[in-house]
Amino acid sequence: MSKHQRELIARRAAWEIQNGFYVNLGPGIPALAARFVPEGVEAVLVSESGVQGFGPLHHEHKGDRDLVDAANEPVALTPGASLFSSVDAYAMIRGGHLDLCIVGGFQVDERGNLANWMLPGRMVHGIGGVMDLACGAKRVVVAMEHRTPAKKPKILRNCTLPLTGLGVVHRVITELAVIDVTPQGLVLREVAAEVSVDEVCRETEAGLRVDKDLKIIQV
Amino acid sequence: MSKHQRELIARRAAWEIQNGFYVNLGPGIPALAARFVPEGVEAVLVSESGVQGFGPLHHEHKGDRDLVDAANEPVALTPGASLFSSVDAYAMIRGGHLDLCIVGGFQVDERGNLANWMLPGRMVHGIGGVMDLACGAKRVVVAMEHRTPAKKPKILRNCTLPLTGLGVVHRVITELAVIDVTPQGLVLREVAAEVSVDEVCRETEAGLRVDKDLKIIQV
Amino acid sequence: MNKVIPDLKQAIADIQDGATIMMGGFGPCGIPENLIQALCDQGTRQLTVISNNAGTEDLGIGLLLRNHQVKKMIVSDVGQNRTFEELVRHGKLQIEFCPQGTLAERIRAGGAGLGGFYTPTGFGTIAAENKEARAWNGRHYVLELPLRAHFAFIKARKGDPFGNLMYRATARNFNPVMATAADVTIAEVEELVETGSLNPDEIHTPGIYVRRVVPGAHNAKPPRAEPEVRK
Amino acid sequence: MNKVIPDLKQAIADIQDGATIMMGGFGPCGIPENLIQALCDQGTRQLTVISNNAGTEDLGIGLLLRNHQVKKMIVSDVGQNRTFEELVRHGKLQIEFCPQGTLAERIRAGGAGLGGFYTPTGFGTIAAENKEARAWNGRHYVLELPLRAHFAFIKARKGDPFGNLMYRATARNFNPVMATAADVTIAEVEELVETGSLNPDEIHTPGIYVRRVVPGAHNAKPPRAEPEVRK
Repeated sequence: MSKHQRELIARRAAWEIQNGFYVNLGPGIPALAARFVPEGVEAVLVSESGVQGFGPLHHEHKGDRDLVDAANEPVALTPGASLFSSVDAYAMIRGGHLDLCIVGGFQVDERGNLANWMLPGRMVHGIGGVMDLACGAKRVVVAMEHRTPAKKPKILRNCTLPLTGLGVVHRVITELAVIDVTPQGLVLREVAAEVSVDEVCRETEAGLRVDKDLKIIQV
Repeated sequence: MSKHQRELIARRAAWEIQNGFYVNLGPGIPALAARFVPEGVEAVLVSESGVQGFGPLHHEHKGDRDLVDAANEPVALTPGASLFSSVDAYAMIRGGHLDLCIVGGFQVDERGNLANWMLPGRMVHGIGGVMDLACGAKRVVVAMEHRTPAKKPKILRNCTLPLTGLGVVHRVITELAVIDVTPQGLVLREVAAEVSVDEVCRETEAGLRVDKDLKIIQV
Repeated sequence: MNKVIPDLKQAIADIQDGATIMMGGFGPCGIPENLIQALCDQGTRQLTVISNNAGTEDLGIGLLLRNHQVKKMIVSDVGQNRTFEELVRHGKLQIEFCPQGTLAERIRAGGAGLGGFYTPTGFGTIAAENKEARAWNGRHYVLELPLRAHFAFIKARKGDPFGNLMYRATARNFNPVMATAADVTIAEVEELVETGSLNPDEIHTPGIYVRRVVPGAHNAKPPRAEPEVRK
Repeated sequence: MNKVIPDLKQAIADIQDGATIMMGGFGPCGIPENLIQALCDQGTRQLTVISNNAGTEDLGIGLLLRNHQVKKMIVSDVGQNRTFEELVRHGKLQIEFCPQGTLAERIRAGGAGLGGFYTPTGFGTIAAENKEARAWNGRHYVLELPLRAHFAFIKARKGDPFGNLMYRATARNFNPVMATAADVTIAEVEELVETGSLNPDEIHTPGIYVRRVVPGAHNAKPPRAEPEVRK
């Protein structure tokens, strides 16, 4: 996966962030999306570390040991910020108060099941906040590469890895496509420029219906 | 019930308050006990209105509309006070963090059941905090008159009024006696000066065992 | 982000007959009196009100009761309120009483996305009637379910345009938890301050919970700097 | 009321082998590092540690792991920690993983006297294995049970002799909830202030929850006045 492709996914994911939204961004590609929030969109980043209203540090600032995001990276507060405990952070997350959560993914399937916390053969280091986020946010968008590093599909009929959440995903954004989870199964809404529908279908194990208003991904 | 007798009960109840205790006092006689805390005993009053560390207003101060106790009476903060929400107040109360709660009572029975919120024929105005307090404090002491205004016993074999809590009472303090609830039933620990054990038993429906170290109530 | 609606009337205009509304307050403290007055003026009816108490005859929810706007109350302790008594006596008001801590916790569960919880409070009393019970380690618990509302009326000491709120003394009470458990939370603030002027560590209600901020036109109490502290 | 114990060693002297201890901290923030160091020095073993994470090799719980003092961890996310990996691989450390929000809520239930609660988190995943499930309104929930401990190690920015605590920024994290859920809560404070100098409205942990207050001898981070606020 090239840096360029990751950035393309992040750029498209950033379009999911609407004005006035409270948003949680997972590590990796989702966190990248913060850089590409469309002009004029004012959104508030919320972290399970216990802060809402933060952003990247100015590069001249070396950070504050007491203030990190969920990836333990130092951040800066933005005006209107507030701070709270972990209990309150998760009450907020689980209680449906986040408008949007963008997470990474290992696998997504036709019913919106998500697997993104445990890989076979790797030691498990924990669950963290992703199960709460996946089941608590009003809208869950997965931003991930379309295929595994071994070029296997990640959008499947059924997830085979241990699940993070059952039927939690609303939309998947990859370098090839934007796909929605609907009660009738997966619907292809957008394809990347210079990518054919056939190619997306080939790289996707799950069945895809094609939106009659199919669009080209704009980033 | 004379004012003098109510004060006697409150004076004895105040001896239950030990140094370092966090204490909740119900309205009526229990609240009176705050005036008689023994010298040298430093205790912190906790109210379900969301404050710990308060006391009566100085008489020259007319009170602060934003600061009341559970009876909606204006109070003053004492040094070391802290303020919190109702959710936090009841987490504290229910979670066993109060060392002592002194409440009034309509009836107490042999198994420590308590009735103190609902009288027959009277309109019910609510439950309030008393059920949480009764089941949550480390120690629940009932401070009440020994008999009803109609001179009926209030310490019974079985409560007949709607209960506040099941098996919650540790000790009952009246103008006649101090009685403990034990797994073997009620035990008479102290009698008022110039009151005989026989008189206490006569005024008590429940069976009473007499402590072999029976004492005279000191107030 | 600017959630300020200067006009009380406009702030509650979308509340319709039959709505469920949470209202903060404990005794005389922290009552969203301006929002309640606006709701009286608007005349919205058949309301379900979730509240710790019912105000007095002339303050808070008492006004709505007197106006016959309330169909049902889920409440802990109404205190002495003659209007309330008469409405109940004449079958014009449905009441569901909750122990105060259970009321707070049910609202919290509603705001925190929990399905239900087991509390020891009220086990063996009529407050637990028709509710499931369960024991762990010899202790008995009652299953209680979450509460949510269409709207929450919140009273705060200070608020900023992001909806961040701070409360004062025991005027905090049910306000922060109710702010979390409604589809639309409307906060009236005694003082509207600029974004960035509240210390983020000291904010009681983060802005995410608040949809609208209204400066309270009138406050029953004079705002004071500090409560008395006895030395 | 004076809960101050000036000496770290004395503050933890009654912790015995086999104790269960909660320890605050999220990433590098709000770790009760001085109490943990004292526990390393004391050499207490067979501990069960309840914590969000496992520190790093040289900070926080990592030190206890390296010292083979921990028998079991109830934890959300240990991150990259080689000592941890080796202990698990060799069967020398039992692990119970919890979703982070569930861990926080279980501790809260322990401190708030609740018997258990239903959370949607983890339903249908291995985090819900062997747990009761239940549905309301078409939504599925898992029954989770409270957590308590013999001791809690808390890190606060400021504390007074009554045990009232204030935290700073995301160093708050699990500290306030853990303070509520232990038989004995011990708080190390970066700054010990006089009783009455904290604003009662701004206290995060009321003193009732704290048994001992210890000034932290050493802080991995330089205390700073304010986090950066971008304009």
